[in-house]
Amino acid sequence: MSDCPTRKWPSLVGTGAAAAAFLAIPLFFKAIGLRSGPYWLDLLNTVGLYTILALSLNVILGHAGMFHMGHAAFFAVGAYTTAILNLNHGWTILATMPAAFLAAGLLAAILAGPIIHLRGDYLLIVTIGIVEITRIALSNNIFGLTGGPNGLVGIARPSLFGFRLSKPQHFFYFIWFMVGVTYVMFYFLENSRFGRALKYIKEDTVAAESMGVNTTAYKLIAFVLGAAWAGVAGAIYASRMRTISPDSFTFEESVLLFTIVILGGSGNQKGVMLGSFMVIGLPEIFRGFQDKRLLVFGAALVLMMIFRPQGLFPPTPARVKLSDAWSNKLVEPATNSESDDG
Amino acid sequence: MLEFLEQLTNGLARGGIYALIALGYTMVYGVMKLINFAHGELFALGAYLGYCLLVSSNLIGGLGPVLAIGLTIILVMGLVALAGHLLEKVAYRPLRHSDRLAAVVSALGASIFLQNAIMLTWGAQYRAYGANLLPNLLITVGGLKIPLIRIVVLFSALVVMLGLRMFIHRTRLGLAIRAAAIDQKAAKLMGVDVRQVITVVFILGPALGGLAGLMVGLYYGQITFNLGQLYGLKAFTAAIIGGIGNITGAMVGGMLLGLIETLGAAYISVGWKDAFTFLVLIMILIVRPTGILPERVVEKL
Amino acid sequence: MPPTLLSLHNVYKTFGGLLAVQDIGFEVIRDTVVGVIGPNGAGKTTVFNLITGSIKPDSGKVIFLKKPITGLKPHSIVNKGIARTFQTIRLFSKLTVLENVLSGCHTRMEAGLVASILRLPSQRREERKFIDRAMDELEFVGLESKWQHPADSLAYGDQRRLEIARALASDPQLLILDEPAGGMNEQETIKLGDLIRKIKKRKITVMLIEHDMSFVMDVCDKVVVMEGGLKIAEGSPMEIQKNQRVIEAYLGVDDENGY
Amino acid sequence: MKKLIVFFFLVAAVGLMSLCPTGASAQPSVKIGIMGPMTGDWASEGQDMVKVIELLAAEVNEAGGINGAKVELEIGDDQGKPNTASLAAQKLITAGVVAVVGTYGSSVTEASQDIYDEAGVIQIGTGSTSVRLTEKGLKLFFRTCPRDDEQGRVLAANVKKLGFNKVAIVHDNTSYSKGLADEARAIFKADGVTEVFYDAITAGDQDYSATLTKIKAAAPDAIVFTGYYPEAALLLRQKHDMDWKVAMIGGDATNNSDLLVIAGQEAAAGYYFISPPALKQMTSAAAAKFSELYQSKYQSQPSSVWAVLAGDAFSVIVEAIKAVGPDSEKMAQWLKTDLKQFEGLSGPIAFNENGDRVGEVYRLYVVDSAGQFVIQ
Repeated sequence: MSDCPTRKWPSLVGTGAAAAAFLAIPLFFKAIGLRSGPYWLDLLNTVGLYTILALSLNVILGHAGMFHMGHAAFFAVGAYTTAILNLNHGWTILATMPAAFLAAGLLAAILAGPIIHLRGDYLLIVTIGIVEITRIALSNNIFGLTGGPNGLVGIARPSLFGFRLSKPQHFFYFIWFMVGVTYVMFYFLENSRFGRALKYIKEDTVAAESMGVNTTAYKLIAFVLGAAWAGVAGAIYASRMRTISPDSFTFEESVLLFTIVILGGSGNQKGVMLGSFMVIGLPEIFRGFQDKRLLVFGAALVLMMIFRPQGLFPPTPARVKLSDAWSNKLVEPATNSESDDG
Repeated sequence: MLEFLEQLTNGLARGGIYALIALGYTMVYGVMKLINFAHGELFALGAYLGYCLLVSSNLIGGLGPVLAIGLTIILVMGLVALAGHLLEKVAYRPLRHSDRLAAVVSALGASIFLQNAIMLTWGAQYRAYGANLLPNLLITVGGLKIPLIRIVVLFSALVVMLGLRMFIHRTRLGLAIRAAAIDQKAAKLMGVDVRQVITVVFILGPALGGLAGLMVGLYYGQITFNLGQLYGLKAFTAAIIGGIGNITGAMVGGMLLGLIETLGAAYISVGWKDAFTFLVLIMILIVRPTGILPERVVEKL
Repeated sequence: MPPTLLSLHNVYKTFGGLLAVQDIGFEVIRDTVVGVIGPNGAGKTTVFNLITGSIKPDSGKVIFLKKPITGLKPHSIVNKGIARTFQTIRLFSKLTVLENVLSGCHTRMEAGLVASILRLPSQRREERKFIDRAMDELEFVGLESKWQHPADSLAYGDQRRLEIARALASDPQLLILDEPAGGMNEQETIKLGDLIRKIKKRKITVMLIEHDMSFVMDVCDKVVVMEGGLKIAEGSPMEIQKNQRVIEAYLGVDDENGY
Repeated sequence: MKKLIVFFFLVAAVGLMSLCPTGASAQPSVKIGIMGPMTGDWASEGQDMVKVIELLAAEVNEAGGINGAKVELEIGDDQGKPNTASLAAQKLITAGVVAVVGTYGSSVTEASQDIYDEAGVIQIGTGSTSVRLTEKGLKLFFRTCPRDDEQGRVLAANVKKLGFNKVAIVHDNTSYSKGLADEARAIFKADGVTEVFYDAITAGDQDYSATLTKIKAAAPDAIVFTGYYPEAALLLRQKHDMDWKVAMIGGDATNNSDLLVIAGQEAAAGYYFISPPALKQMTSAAAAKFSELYQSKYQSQPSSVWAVLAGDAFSVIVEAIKAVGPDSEKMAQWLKTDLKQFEGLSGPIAFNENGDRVGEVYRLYVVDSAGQFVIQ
């Protein structure tokens, strides 16, 4: 691992090049005059949105190891916050995003307090309960604000400095910019004191507590943070779809997100991104199967788990850079057999 | 008062069905610590197999009602048990030593697969058992009119559950199941064939689920391919309320859920009743984090 | 600087009606090594769990640095300066050796959520500082070259020493070791004794449970003997070896080791 | 890890290629899209839509196509979910469809309307009865189904005509059902019909005995149920099981022959509902012929009226292309001004300026003791 610093640069260049190539996709579609371009961009936008959601769930499920199958509830709260503020109070979409963040986070903070100590599967069913209660509340037009089963219509599209996002390629850049922000944010988080504390909790809660980690507080903060970020995704979703209704925020939606995180490799952000491509993208590509595509999807999930139970990309050991003093100290007497793993 | 008593019988019949399905979740969970998300689909499969035998092949016409229903019960339970066994072999056995979450996703995948397989086999539209399959009798007890079938459903559920309890507590195999549920490794050391226990559990649970499916078909007369999803979630909730891994807990949880739902609908709000159900679930878990009758787990420090 | 670091006063604890610990009281003097011995089921680990906050006493007091710590959560007790290891190894087995030690640093670090997400300069400085600190602890126990191995790939004795390094990283004034020599061979036990003396030199007080009598007599300055939840003797190793009640208690069980 | 990435890109590449045009076919063709729920909870509706339209398209093609061009169908699966609607819509648009038939659910249609409008594609809703869909001033949107307010009016009028003065209103909290219930509710209030119960049941629940017991205590003259046939049938059956003889009246989503099978003849007898006629009940010669054709091909009847309305949507699209060519602006204009009394399967079809179908389509039915749906 002493060659870590030298290896880091090419990988950074590679990542940059890949990102640039990805961002050039709309231009490429335009250049070759692909008629189905908007469809593919729309699909990529959907994948991007689910990536944001899945990355936020990953903080809770992948990093902290809490079995949370109700993420759609916070997604919904974000979407409805944006819709209500935009429709009833004329807020711009960008202005509603922090509100969506806060609303989803606040709900999570209220709900999580009493349930955060529940063990694995009990937490799972409670979070399912939360998503069901949320959906029923939205359907029953709670506070007279949510429009009941019809949902809310006519939400504005986001404007950036007077430019109104309306076409799939506009949303492509907006959504994938947000994916980038999410990725970097949670990457920093993962490799910090906070992120490590979550890892310890996931590995062994009792030992983590005995090492000085306030496990209850950290679980709570992770839960609230993930939920609040799902609220931001909800704001983006509302402005992209322009109409939202309770059927978009069901238990199945939560299951899908859960699947993405585990399939990708819980805790590994790259894996989670690939997971979104697989879970959201592949069924679209398999549209040729028509009504059999969900059958194929179900079977694929089972097979994937049998052959890669750790997910597509299992969590990798943390990248830690030692100080120069320590690197030099270790290199001098180093035996070669120890420097080639990692 | 009369209305309340009537609602009570409504709730108990409903609860009986939840309890029957919950038993499958709880047995599998007890031994394997796995939520078998596909259990709801096995239940739906039971409903469809019953439809196949009773309606499509018109067994009643050929054999008369008693014999036909008896035969159907046996066939449905047997076939669903077989399906459960295959499911375990294909989707769960390879994952027994992997991360628990992998098994959960595999279970979700199996559930999606089975639900769509049912849709593709029998079609997406509703299937009707028909109302005239069983005679419609009313029993009148002091002004209270109760359909006979409701009582039949409740009692058969109770009989099956008591039978299962006896089996678990009075037989050697039952003892082995309980031992494996407490600690698989220790049970193995004590000479319990854990693999056999798992096989048995994956035969018994689905068989009961299949029976519940058949009962739903006969009781309500109408089935659809996503039946398993709707009932599965409720029954799973019931198992958790009762304390998952505990046979009696599943019975208690199922009955309780049936009552909560019915009384919630009757005296609070029909539209909010499911929200109410989950609210009660959450409150129970806040007070008793492992359900009403928890499995015995010694958390080691 | 008070000479008394930790003291227990009339501590009681029952588990489901069974008295696990009754009326326990003793003092731990700064910069000493205190051994707690006794047959299995004597309540030794329970005493440790009561000190570290994993369980709460039914009555009685635990005083650390003149302040009561009874009923505090384990994480705040670590923060006050008591670190521990476990009877059965409880490392974060899938994480690297260095990450394990960093878990000990957690309580001495300050970076919060926002600083972490934004990777502020202060957060980066702190990371660098504590990575160095963690490496120092690894060097202290002799595991620095294995810093990036997964913890579960280490040999048994190394895992024990890693647990100690992890506890030391939290800057404790009191280090509590639950059967540190358990499962070690003679060679490893000797190295462990050296390590404990080195820890003592760092002005860290040590409490340990051990069944290996010669080890206890070798490293400890003071020994507390428990049986059936009661303290039956307390004193220097020499005194304990001569104590009649202790000899009786130990003759009742196997002399060599408790199991 | 590398292998996986390669695998993923391979799959993506194959997918991409499959959607790219694979060379021009010899014959000119016109593409018409069908957007509907092919999977998911409403899959039977979507699958029936395709069955009906495929039969009709085969007829058109056998007769030489539209002005010599063959009709090609493109299917977009919206899964009955608003989230997937935009993807299904984009897929159809990029496949180059001129017009789209569908979809079933109002909220799903809503999620796709803007996309079609921006792409300049005609959309004809087939089961989306929500009022506001045609109130937005979209020029290219039409529907062959009636609107909820129309149905609400007819429903309320019939309740009054049948002499029910105290009603219990039950819906199932879907967009359609609640819309209809609220529409009727407002008219009841104005007309002096007393409402003794108003609440939502959950579709798929199967057990409504608790709700029925509760309603019974409120003693209404009639239950007005605005949901779908599976729940209507269970309500009828469980009401019968309770030995409670109260009238019940429902909306068009209960016009389904399975209602009888599930509820049983005895329990269903006396049930009223209002609906556009189902295929078998339609009076035109074309409908009778088509019903036979459908029967011989699929050994069944379309299970609801919506699939037939989808067939009509397809037919008017074909007519419009025949008249003015595959130009959406011109077609829309033609449909609004020049299409008069076109003989569809469900009767004469014409559209108003909003794109709504004009003309009375609802009939009041009652289930007789022999299990027949009889027009009153």
